[in-house]
Amino acid sequence: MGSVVEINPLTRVEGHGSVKLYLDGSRVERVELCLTDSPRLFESLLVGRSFRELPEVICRICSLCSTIHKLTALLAVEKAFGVEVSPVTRLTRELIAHGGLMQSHALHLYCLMLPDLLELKGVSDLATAAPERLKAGLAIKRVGNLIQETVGGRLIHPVNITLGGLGRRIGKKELLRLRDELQAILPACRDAVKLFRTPFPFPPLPSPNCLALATTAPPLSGDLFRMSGGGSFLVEQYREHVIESILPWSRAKYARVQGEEPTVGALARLMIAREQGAKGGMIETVEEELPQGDIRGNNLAQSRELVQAAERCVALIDDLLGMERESLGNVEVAPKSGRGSAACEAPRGSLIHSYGFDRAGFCTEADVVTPTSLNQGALSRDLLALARGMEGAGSQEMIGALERLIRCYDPCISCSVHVIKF
Amino acid sequence: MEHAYFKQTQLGPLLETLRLFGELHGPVLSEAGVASFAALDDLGALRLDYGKTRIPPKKYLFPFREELLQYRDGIYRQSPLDPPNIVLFGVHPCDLAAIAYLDRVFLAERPEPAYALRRERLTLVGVSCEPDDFCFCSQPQEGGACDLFLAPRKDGFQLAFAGAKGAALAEAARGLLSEARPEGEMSAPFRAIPAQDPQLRFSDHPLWQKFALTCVSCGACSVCCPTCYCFDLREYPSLDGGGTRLREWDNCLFATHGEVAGANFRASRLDRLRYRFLHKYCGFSPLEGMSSCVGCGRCKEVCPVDIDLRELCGGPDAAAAVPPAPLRPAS
Amino acid sequence: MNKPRLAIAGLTACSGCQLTLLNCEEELPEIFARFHLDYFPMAESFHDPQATFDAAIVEGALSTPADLATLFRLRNASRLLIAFGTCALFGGVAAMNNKSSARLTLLNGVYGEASAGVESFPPSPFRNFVSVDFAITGCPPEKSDLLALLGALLAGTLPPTPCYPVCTECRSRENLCLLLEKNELCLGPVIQGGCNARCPASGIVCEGCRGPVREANVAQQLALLLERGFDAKEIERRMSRFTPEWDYGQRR
Amino acid sequence: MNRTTFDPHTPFAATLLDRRSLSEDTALFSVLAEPAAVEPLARFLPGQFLQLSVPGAGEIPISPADLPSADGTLQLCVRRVGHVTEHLHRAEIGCKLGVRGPFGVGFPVEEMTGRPVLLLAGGLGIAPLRSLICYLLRQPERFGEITLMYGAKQPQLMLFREELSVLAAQGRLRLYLTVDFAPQQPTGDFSCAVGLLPELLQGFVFDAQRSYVAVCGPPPLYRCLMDELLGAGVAAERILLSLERRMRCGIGRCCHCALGQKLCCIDGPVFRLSELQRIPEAL
Ligand SMILES: Cc1cc2nc3c(=O)[nH]c(=O)nc-3n(C[C@H](O)[C@H](O)[C@H](O)COP(=O)(O)OP(=O)(O)OC[C@H]3O[C@@H](n4cnc5c(N)ncnc54)[C@H](O)[C@@H]3O)c2cc1C
Ligand code: SF4
Ligand code: SF4
Ligand code: SF4
Repeated sequence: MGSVVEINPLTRVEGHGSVKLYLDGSRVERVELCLTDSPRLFESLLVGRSFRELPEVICRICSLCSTIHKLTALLAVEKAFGVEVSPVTRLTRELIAHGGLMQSHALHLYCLMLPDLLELKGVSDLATAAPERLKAGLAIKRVGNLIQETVGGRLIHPVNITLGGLGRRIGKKELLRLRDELQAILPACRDAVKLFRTPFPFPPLPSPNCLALATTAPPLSGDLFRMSGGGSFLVEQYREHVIESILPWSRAKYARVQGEEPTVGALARLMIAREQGAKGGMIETVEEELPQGDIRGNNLAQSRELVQAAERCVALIDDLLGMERESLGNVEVAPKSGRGSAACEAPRGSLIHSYGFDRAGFCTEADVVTPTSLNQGALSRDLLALARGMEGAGSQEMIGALERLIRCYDPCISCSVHVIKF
Repeated sequence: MEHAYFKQTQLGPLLETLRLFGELHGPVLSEAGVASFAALDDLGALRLDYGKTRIPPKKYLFPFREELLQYRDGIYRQSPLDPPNIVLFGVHPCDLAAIAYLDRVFLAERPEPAYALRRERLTLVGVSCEPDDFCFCSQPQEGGACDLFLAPRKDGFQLAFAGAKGAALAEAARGLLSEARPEGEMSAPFRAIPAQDPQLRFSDHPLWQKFALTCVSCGACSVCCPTCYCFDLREYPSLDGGGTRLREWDNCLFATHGEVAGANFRASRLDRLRYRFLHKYCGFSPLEGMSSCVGCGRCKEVCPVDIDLRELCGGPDAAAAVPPAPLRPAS
Repeated sequence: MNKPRLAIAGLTACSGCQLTLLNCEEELPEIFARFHLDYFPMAESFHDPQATFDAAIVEGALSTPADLATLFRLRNASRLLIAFGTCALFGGVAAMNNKSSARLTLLNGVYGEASAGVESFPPSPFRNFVSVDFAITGCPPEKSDLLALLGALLAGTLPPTPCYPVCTECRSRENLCLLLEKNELCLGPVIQGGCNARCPASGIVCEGCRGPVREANVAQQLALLLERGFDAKEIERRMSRFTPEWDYGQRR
Repeated sequence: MNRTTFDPHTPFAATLLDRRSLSEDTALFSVLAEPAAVEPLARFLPGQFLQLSVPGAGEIPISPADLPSADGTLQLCVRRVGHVTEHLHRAEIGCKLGVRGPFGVGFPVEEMTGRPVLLLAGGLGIAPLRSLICYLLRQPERFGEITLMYGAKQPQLMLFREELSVLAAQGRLRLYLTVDFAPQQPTGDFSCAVGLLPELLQGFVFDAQRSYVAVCGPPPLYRCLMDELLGAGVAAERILLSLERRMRCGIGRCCHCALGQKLCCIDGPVFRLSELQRIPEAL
């Protein structure tokens, strides 16, 4: 007898989604992951808008990643028009990108994930069950946000980072304050690595095909993608390598890269870095803890990235303080017809923006490939593997495990449902 | 009133001396290029040729937004307030006159404790100025309430001081000063819009309709006016069961200004402009018959649609000489 | 003190309003202690479908039958319905082309042939369908506005909502006026303040994320911008970014 | 150093003692102010107002409906119309409130000594006039005849009617009641005229040359009544009106309550018609 177990809505993830598990007796036949956020059709909305408006509109795709969306859009537009920004701008942008990463990872780890580790139903129970841990996590998140607000002028949907430069330069006092705050939370970031070390006791999961920018953190943006196993391609040529299709049950597109279902995000960044020969504390901890290297290591990788980001921010601030005498150097952006593609490492993984413009700078086509649509295939695959590995378990137990697996991926559904066809 | 003279080269040392009396603030250019009064951490930032600041010195006495009261368990208390001593350097005569006006409002009967405390800790150093295109107080003058007043002279400044605070400042700076007899006008006539006939608010001047149609109610005119002081009080409960009552600058050109439950006593923009005219140029009880316009011209300068209520009563040309105001102590 | 029961949910939106709650890092422990977050899928698992609430704080515009069903359910289950953010209040970015393009065209642009299966209508604000008891504006909303609401809910009231335009706070911060002094297309005069003029304080024009201020003199703002040489189409595009429903003739 | 202790903005603490419903949306609140407030409250003159704070909601001006008692108990008759009043109506007995005041100019009771007094109340306007009635009745020998004409929309909305009828029956007050609408069914044993206050006034014979007239009610009422009163020969100086404006501070600073160049909070809320005739926007 066939039956269906449904998890609806998915909770403690950003956006709306559900999972359907099709069973035949106790045998798991298939798993459907539905990402069901209402479509907002950004790609269509952008067509006909001026290049100036584009980054301001597209950042509204998603609040958690608004900073990196805005940055990627700025880079894509600037690439289309051949604009090079000043060093002050570049460093300031990188600073806010790391701030965004810290706030996003801290939110995911401490508010959405930690309740799983402690068998709680949500963040509000943490306030009574583990108040100190919650506070430590919120302190990290607060500093990430402080960076975003100080540098971006607004907590979400930053305004101060603009085409060709910055609205205003971040003052010395503000930078010093950020540095103090960052240094104060570094110990908490290091504790996070211990806290999120233990993987869920799941049956073995498939090994991921990792995908990340070759120049991962820092500076969170780059021109070349690498895949585990040695594959690589240029961001500009992503269309030849990233093939998207629509699944009848989901509003997010499902992407294959070079024929594989890629995994992107903190873990992928780490693995790619390792393959490129990187060494150091971060790589080793993860190898030690997660010999099999499956997605359960993602949270650990995220917590390592918290440390890395905080340290990098301090370095960036020192660099910026050293450039106090240099001018802001905003660059005029003049439109011309053409196309620009850019990629960044968003907190959840590789993000690609690509826009075409007419001569006056009006957008003729827009394409956004988000980490969650890149991850969708791998996530479905892992869900099926996990469900099969747990065949015979009670449905509550199964649901619990599947939800946890989904949270390992830290999906961001709002972004994912707004990808364009071309 | 006493007079003295000091050399241009002594300006720096004089400013350093003033620091002994509190945080030194003065006109500077912000990063965006806006003249404003701010802390003079670095004396090099001082811009004595500043024209006028965007926001007048009223911000030191009556901040845009402040917490007035707190309540806990239903009992209201004054919010703690301990403003620093501030020496505000380089205030122009029109702004000094405006402070004198605000003093009348807030320090008269039932003095306002927050204002009084800030006022007490504020030392004012005036400086005479060159009028720009927007001001119409055409004669620089001293006056209003200030402790020291400077007037540029050949190679230096003539300095006048008044009151106990002024005397103490002069005493502290004695080594920098030399005796001087008043030279030139230290108290020229002050020109501002004189009190107007309240009936003018109902005049059939065509500008009334034009203004009512074009004012965008942005509020800039009154935010930037050195004598506008309407305020709103609002109460915000907090998460811990207590709460606060805030005071914030209000503006007579907003629809809510005359609104009561179920009605509005100044429902149209025209009504509200009339109110503004009446308040600015005719005065409300107990300052009835007194114009509060000190002629700084900020309202006209910041208005996006170039509204200048003064045109209703003959324009800046109507500005009349006000008898010389003697320098008087600050409080 | 009794603990109010809250529902926090999102419709067609970016989750930014809900994130604003989670961004109150310093106040969160206090909030968790004083409210029951009985329905908050973004951060809480397990909820009771029969639950009723003292307040439902809902972000997003309405653009699908599922959105409508959620909103109706929360409206019925909650004593107060709070429209949270510009999308809920005015339609927001998802609605910006409501006046200029048909929904189907937009859908086709994204999903191609598959768009036939997507049920979607032009994103609309709550007030087109249900009564709203209170609103917090902003894209994103201000933390302080949310905290004021939560404080007031605990006290059994709703917070006061001042209505002055962005310019008022902008002037009070002594910013350079981008409209008058740099001739940039700033919407400050007609946009609801309360953000402390964040954007002009960074040297960036107000893009209007908080929607129209009460009694905006829209016609005059339009005249002013035209006079300053901006193109009518550009003005309209900019003004409709968060609010498609401007009455360009309004002077009031 | 800190702010001075006396702050005209800081309310005295007060406790809500009792709430008695008078009509669907109006109730009489007994409020006990803290001992420190007794002395300022003792200076209260009918017609003056207090600023009443409801913690968490805000502050509103209210004219007490009776003279403050010696221990500082206040009678406040408040209609539920919005934010603050709603919260007050829902407040629990025993909860804390705040009061400041008394503020403003009340009725010129000295000047009214020895004169007949005609009181005209429309709707909730009875509240401030009731404190004047209480004042007058405490020293009946000091004033001439006291007449109250009170109009309400419907009989159910007529506040204090038993109490007023008792006073009338005792001969301490001449009482005329009128309602705008006749009820379908008479409510209880209560009967009164049907019609508007100005109509009632038309047939009324009184000593217009000597009387003081105190009027309180909704703004449209004033316009009709003024013509009647002036026509009857009452001098504008002796026609006293209590006006309502938006008030924030109550002490002449926030400037919301201006009528012409006068401020309702410090020059009023009781004005002479002769003053108001010079202010086009007043009535
Ligand atoms: C001299 C005088 C005497 C009066 N005497 C009486 C009387 O005896 N009995 C009586 O019933 N009425 C009396 N009134 C009228 C009474 O003051 C109003 O009915 C009352 O102010 C309505 O307040 P509300 O908040 O309930 O109404 P709303 O319409 O909700 O609000 C009225 C005002 O309060 C503001 N407000 C809303 N929320 C807040 C907040 N959180 N904090 C601060 N302000 C807020 C609003 O902006 C609005 O301006 C008198 C008025 C005056 C001027
Ligand atoms: S500055 Fe001009 S447009 Fe703005 S409120 Fe004042 S008069 Fe109106
Ligand atoms: S910059 Fe914009 S918001 Fe600021 S005053 Fe000018 S028009 Fe208003
Ligand atoms: S200045 Fe304008 S765009 Fe910026 S936050 Fe405020 S309302 Fe939004």
